Amino acid sequence: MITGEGIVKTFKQRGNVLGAREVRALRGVDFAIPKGGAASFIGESGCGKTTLGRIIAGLETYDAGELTVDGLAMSALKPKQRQPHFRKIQLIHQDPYSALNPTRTIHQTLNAPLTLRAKQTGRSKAWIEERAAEVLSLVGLDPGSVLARYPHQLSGGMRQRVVIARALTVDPEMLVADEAVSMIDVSLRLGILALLKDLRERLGVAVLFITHDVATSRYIGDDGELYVIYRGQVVERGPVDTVIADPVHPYTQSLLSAIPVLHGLERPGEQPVAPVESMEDGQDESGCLFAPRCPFRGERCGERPLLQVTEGIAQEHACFYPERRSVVARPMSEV
Amino acid sequence: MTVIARRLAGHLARGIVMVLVVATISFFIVRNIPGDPVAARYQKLLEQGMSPEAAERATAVMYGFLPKGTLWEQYADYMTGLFRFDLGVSVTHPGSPVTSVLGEAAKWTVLPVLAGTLLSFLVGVIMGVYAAIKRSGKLGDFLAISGSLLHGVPQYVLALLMGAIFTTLIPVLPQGGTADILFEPGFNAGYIGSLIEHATLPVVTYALASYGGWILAMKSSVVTVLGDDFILAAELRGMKRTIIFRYVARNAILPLFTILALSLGLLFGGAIFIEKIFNYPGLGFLLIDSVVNRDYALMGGAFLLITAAIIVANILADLFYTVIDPRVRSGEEASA
Amino acid sequence: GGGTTNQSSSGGGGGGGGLFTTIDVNRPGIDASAPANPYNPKGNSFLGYNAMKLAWVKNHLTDPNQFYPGIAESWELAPDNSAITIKLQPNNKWSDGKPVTAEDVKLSIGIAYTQGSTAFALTPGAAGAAAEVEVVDDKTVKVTQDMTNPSSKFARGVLDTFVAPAHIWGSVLPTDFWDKLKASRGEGADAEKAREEITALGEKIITFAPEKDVSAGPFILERANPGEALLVKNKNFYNAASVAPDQVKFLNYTGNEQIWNYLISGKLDHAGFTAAPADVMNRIKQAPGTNIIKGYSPVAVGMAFNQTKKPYDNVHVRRGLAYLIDRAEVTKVASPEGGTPAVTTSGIHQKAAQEWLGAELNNLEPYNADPAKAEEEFKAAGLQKKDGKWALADGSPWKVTMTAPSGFSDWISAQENIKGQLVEAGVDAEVVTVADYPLYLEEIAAGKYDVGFWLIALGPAPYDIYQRLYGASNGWTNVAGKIKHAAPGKSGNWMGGAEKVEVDGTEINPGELTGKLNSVSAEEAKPIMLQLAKAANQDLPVIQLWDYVNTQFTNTSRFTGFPEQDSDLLRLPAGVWIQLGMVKKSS
Amino acid sequence: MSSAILETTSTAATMRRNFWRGVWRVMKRKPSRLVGAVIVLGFAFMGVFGPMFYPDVLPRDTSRLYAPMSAEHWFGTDGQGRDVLAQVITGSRYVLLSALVTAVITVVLGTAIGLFSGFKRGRWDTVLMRLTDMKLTIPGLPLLLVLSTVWSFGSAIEMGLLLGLLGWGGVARAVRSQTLSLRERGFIEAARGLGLSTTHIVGKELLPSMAPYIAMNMLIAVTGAVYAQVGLFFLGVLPYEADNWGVMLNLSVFGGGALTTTAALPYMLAPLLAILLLTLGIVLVVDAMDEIFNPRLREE
Amino acid sequence: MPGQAPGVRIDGLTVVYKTPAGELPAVRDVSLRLEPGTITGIVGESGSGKSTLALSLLNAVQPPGRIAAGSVDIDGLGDVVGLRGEELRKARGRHVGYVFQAAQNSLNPLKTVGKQVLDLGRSHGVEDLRGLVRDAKELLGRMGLDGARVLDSHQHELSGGMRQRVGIMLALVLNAHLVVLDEPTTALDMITQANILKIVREVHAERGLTTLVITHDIGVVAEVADRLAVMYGGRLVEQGPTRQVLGDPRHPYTKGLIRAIPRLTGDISEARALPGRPPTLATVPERGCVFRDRCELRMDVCETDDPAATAHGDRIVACHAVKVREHA
Ligand SMILES: Nc1ncnc2c1ncn2[C@@H]1O[C@H](COP(=O)(O)OP(=O)(O)OP(=O)(O)O)[C@@H](O)[C@H]1O
Ligand SMILES: Nc1ncnc2c1ncn2[C@@H]1O[C@H](COP(=O)(O)OP(=O)(O)OP(=O)(O)O)[C@@H](O)[C@H]1O
Ligand SMILES: [Mg+2]
Ligand SMILES: [Mg+2]
Repeated sequence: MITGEGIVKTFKQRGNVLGAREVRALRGVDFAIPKGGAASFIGESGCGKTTLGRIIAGLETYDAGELTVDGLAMSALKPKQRQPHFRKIQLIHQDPYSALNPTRTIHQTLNAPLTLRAKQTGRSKAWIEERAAEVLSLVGLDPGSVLARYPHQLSGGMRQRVVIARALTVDPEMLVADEAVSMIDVSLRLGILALLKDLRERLGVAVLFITHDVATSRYIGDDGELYVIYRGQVVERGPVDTVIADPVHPYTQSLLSAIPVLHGLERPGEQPVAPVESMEDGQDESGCLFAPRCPFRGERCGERPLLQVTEGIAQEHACFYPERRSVVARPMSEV
Repeated sequence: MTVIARRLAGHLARGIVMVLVVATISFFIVRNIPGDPVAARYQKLLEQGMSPEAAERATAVMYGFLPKGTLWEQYADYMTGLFRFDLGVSVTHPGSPVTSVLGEAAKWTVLPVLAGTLLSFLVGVIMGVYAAIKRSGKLGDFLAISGSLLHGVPQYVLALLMGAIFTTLIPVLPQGGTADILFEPGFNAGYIGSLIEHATLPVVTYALASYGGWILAMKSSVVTVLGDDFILAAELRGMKRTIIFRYVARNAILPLFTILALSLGLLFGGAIFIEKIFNYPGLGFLLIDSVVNRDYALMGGAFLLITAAIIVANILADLFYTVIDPRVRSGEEASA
Repeated sequence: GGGTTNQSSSGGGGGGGGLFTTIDVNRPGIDASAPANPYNPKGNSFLGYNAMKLAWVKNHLTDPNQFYPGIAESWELAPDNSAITIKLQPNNKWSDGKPVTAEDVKLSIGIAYTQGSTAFALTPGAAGAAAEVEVVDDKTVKVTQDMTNPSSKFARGVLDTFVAPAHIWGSVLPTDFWDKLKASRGEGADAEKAREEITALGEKIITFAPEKDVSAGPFILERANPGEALLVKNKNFYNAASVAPDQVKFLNYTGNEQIWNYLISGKLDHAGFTAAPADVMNRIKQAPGTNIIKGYSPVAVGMAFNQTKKPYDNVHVRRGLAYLIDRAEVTKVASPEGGTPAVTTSGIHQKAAQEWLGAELNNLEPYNADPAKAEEEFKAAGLQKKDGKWALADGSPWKVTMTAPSGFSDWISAQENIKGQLVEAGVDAEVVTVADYPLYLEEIAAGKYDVGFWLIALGPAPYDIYQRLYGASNGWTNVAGKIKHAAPGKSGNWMGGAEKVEVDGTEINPGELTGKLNSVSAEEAKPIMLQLAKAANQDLPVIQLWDYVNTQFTNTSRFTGFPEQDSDLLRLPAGVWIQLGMVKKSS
Repeated sequence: MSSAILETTSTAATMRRNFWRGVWRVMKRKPSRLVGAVIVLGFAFMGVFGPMFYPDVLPRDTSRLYAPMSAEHWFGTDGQGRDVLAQVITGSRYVLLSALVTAVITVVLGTAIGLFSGFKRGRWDTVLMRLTDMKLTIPGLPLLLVLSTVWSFGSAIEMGLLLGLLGWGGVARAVRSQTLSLRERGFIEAARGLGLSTTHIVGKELLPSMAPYIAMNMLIAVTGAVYAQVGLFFLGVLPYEADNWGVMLNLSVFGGGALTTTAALPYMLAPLLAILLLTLGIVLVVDAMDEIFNPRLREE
Repeated sequence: MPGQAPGVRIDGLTVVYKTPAGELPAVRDVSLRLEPGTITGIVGESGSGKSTLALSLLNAVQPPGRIAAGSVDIDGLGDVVGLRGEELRKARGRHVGYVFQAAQNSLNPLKTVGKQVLDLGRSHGVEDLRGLVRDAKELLGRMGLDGARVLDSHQHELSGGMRQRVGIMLALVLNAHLVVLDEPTTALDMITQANILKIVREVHAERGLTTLVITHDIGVVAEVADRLAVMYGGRLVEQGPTRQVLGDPRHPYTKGLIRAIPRLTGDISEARALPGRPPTLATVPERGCVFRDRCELRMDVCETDDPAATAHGDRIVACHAVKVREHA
């Protein structure tokens, strides 16, 4: 079980004597991912998804709030003590090519963490070789043909599988997949998504899926939760299918409306929401962060809404005027 | 413009610290030099046939020009002097403050090196564009390899070769000196002609030595820009060749201007070998001379001046960049 | 003063021009901003041109007291050397029209005290110091010597003095200067303080910058740049009528190769002594009008031993080495034009040695290269030869480590050549250099080197000749006429020779004998010189390698009347030749 | 599982063979690069074995000082009547050895500092980079000139040491920026996430990726060091060293009049040519390395 | 003067790149028709030759590539493949507007957008530069931007979506009626993408353009294109009206591709990835069908013969299996 409470992260861009620029990447994010569970973070570019993922994987520090791994508050621990906990949370990078060292073969890449593990648990060399082949098989690769290769000799999909295999060498409890399929050819994406889902089912690994493509978030399991993030804040949260089918936050609705409709296979939603175009600079920091772009802006929007549960709505949301709108396209066959 | 002001403030603070550090380092290095300038002078006088006692007494006077007091007192004096642009008194040029000796020599370094730098910059940039455009051909290869070679070869090799050619084999150019004394200094054809005649070898050699660097830098810069998407985009929009060339040139030359500004920092110390080989009385020459003569004050001063010039050039280069590049100007940090 | 220049006369072409081009070899690097001040080492004051001395010292083989007139027209030396009376040129004027007077001379002598000259020394008891300076009349000055520690070079010390115009320089000395000088004569704290004050004035004088050049010499400084200096004729000079050139151009030089180039291109009318390799010399000789004058130069170079170090403490080792080294070859390689191989190693320049020693010179062992004798000597020293290599008596390896200051290319060449010769003879050798001359001097004096090169035979004064062998560097110091000896390794005694040496069966103290040379007459000096020559030749504190030859270059295309070979004018600047009226325009 | 290992090694061997074949192809494409490699190897051979062909003290022939070029003396003789070519060859060891020392120190120090700085970031980075900036700002040659007066250069190693201590700035800066950019590459982060040791990350992940780059820097450092020391010897600010290229230049110009007459010209030209040739060789080899190690071109 | 909405006929186009392994075709024997006034979409995975094809429309394939065979006939221009020098340059921008794949970086970083518009005008001999700027401002305003401000801005002062709109403006400002958009929305986020697509559609209609949109995202094509062409390994494997192709794909690759799209609604268990991996220049088979390695309908003939593109009504499909089925 991994939970976060009010996680805040502000980047100070290195300035000079007279001042630094601040980027508020996360403004108090709460989340909870149960053992073997699944969650997706979606949102526009720059909303803080990667930052959150990296914090969860222990690769980035946070400024306020608390991250709890299996009941242990991480901020209370020394960096050295934190490490074994964070090792259970493995990050899968967006770019599978840069995630693999081009000068090392897959064999070498897998061996390094396995050797470490073998040393810790007192296992033999043979185990290392065995295990390397095993994790490769787990991700659907043929160890015989892959082990001796260099990353550039593999396709994008294979590379991403290797990356996942490498994460599996440490028996993680959770995989944080940051846009894990966005750089993979369309025809192969589903393969990776299916693999993640399969790993969940077979190994009980929790998956945190970070994406800007809402559709992919469905593929890690129907028990998954969806977190919609806007400018460092969670604006809507609920079971994946609920949020997709009945979004209540205007931002979620805009996001879903923007997804292209496969004319010929689907018909568009009836009430699409288009956000009011606004300049990106000079962003307003007071009140509801989405208000300047919100077509349904009301009087209360001068205040900052908190994530809340309101009556008649299944999911949590951060909007003073929540309303279900049918925005997503439906398959032709459904009607 | 606040960006510039902010940068300037930071730079100045750092620059001053740097100058002080260098001054301190050079002070302590120089004071630890073994060997005694007075003894050296004494033996020189002997060689010139002066009797030993006379030589001894003649050199005794020079003690007056040596710094006095403990090392720390000397240091304090030196550093406070620094703030008044007082670098002490030279032993080999008694009676002239170091600053004026440096000033005289700087004159003869700055102009030729400036001329040489600009000349090589001009030619190098043009050839660099050629080398980039013809990079897959024989001409490009030749330009690139010759550029690397000229860039790679140390200055003194070029200077010696130039010297061998133009003073030994075909002795057409004067070797050493600044101008024929018979010409009244001033703005007259004779004097300026003589100045140019004397400066030709150093300037051309310096230009040749730095030309390689420019051609390489420009070539790689142009190649980079040519690969940039906006150039292809301009082409696809049907922009005229001349306009595209201007796009390439402006974008490619931008980083070179910074290097140019930086290399101007070498104005003062950039031509040590050339000055030595062509006996041109500039700062580099003065530095060697002061080293050989154990002239503490002069050596320290020359070294400090050379370093300070580089620091100033660094600052100017950065500010310059801030001014000419709209990306930096608007406060967006250029990714280094 | 000074007129406008004739710009068309640049370059130096054309016959019989009014421009005399020369180079001041003693002073590389013209400092364009330096004052026209003869006391300033970088000053734009050129000896014999716009800087004048009372008289000009002749380049005599043995007599230090022979002069050509300068500011002084004539002089009279008391028979006992106790006083000199100087008569100034009667018609001499400064370039600004003021006459040159005895007061100018007195002021100049005052300045000389601050600068530490031989005759005008502040140190009590210094040899050959003046006791009194007296202005006899407007054109006459009398200087008496302090006879407690007299020197045969007294006259030289007095006459070899710059003369500066009192109306320009008067301010550099305080009004009570002469009282202070008197006060400085005694012993005690007051005297010491006075001496310090006077020495401190030296600094002020060196930095003094007259607004314009006022000279009593044949020329005045017109202008200077870092490459050249221009002087124009001084119409007020006493012998102006005989001064041929209208202008003098001084070329700067910073490396000898520049002088060579100028000479090859026939640019220079005169250049002082410059060593040049053979091929360069040939090219210079081929330049039209080139004329090379050679003459006596009272310096020799010796390979000096640190006798505190083994095995150089053994005279047989030193002799063995002397027999091994072919000095002719060394000279040929190192200084083919600037030196002649030393015939003996007497410590005296070959030319002067003939005068001092006469026929006795031929009786000195010449140490001609002779490996057999060398072997004998080494054996006598107890050295062993193993596998063709000489080792020390205890069997440990022996390597002759010769040190030279870097930049002294002739010394290094010589050492390289000696190294080659020694290695061939089975003596291991190496050449080590130190960064520069000051360091070399400091370290050799500290006794850090086994073997190094050392300038000797600084004539013509007999005392100066041997002072380099049996002086401070070998333990003897002369304070107020008293000779003291310090033990090897102490007080700068790095040579570490024996205090007494046996010559012809009698033991002598070479240091004391050297000290005596200071005050005795030439005739009295001769037997002492012989004794010392024998001592030096037998005991070999140094192996004299070559005697320097003064090689001057002139070019007769534009001017004639230069000194002959071996002339006693050779070591004087060409400015003196000009002012004496020797140099004429060629037709 | 041993079969897997076997297969791995054999494939690795193939990879290596492919690499060498790639090298050969790059070399062959421009024959000048082969020339470069031959030159560099030639110099290495000269430095190692050259002096063995000559006696410790070269024979001199005082009847032939500054002899012109001839079949017997390809580059004539010097002022001592010694063969100039022999001096260039025997002198190469000092020059190349100290250059190698310099290059090693430069690269090792530069890499270590750059790696540390780029890897640790934070305060250490700031401090080290300020230091590096400072080092880079202080002009090298003038500093060397001033230092030459305090430092006595006993041996080639010592010379190389000083030059190395002065030269690491550029490499440190470059390695740091490489490290920073590699750090951004996911595989370093992944290694940290897997709990791999810093030693592993630096030694096995970072360094190999930078190895070609470092090797190129090393070659360039070699030339830089050769220039610096030959230059200092040429200026005569360093103690004389028999059979040294810089000393040869110094003696030919200031003693032999190479810039005045033609007699000593071959004496000066020989070391100059040696430097030119070495530069050419290294330029060509670096050009080839650039292509061999360029990841874009490495992907076949 | 460019005519209204030109038609384009690409015939037998082959484009090769010179590689260490020789000249390899990135586009092979492609024939395609762009009907006047329509939006045609080309989809294909990375490396399938989409950009190369698009560049061929301007005869602008960059070295080491070259058009090896075929023709590109544009109404009012003729065969572009034969155009050279000034003629070609004038055609670019004036007749054919091109919106660059990386429109993010398609602007000169040192010049303001306005200045670049002027440069464009000068390049094409526009006399009324003032009018041109006015047009530019109008176009930008049409796309929801503050024209004056944008013209006065440097590239780095604009957001991704704004840059892309500036790219479209530059393609249209000279009144080109054939517009090629190469990956117009890659690297933009969802909402911006929707916005750009809307603009493309509207501007297309308003100005009467012939438009070619190239993308790897079927959704984008589905959103804007009238006709759809699918590229694989340098070949056009299927083309036809968008709805028809999406609703009833014929070519096994098209089928697989559509099945592999993660969908927002509906049964997720139907979705499946294609096995194998897309070919690269080096791995594209020299002979035979390019898709056969991943094809479940592979037959022997696929190994040896390149399937010809055959028309099936409105649809053109290049597959042996489809032909067999049709005949059957
Ligand atoms: N190391 C950093 N230094 C400064 N700012 C940063 C840093 N990392 C991220 N940011 C800023 O924090 C914000 C959130 O970034 P983050 O990468 O988490 O977004 P994201 O949602 O992952 O976006 P994308 O979809 O583009 O990947 C952005 O504005 C980004 O510029
Ligand atoms: N300059 C080049 N040299 C060699 N091969 C090239 C070059 N440019 C493209 N190619 C190759 O040609 C093929 C087609 O490239 P192209 O850019 O047209 O593909 P694309 O479909 O646009 O891909 P993407 O979706 O990545 O933009 C690719 O296999 C690519 O590797
Ligand atoms: Mg991200
Ligand atoms: Mg493309």
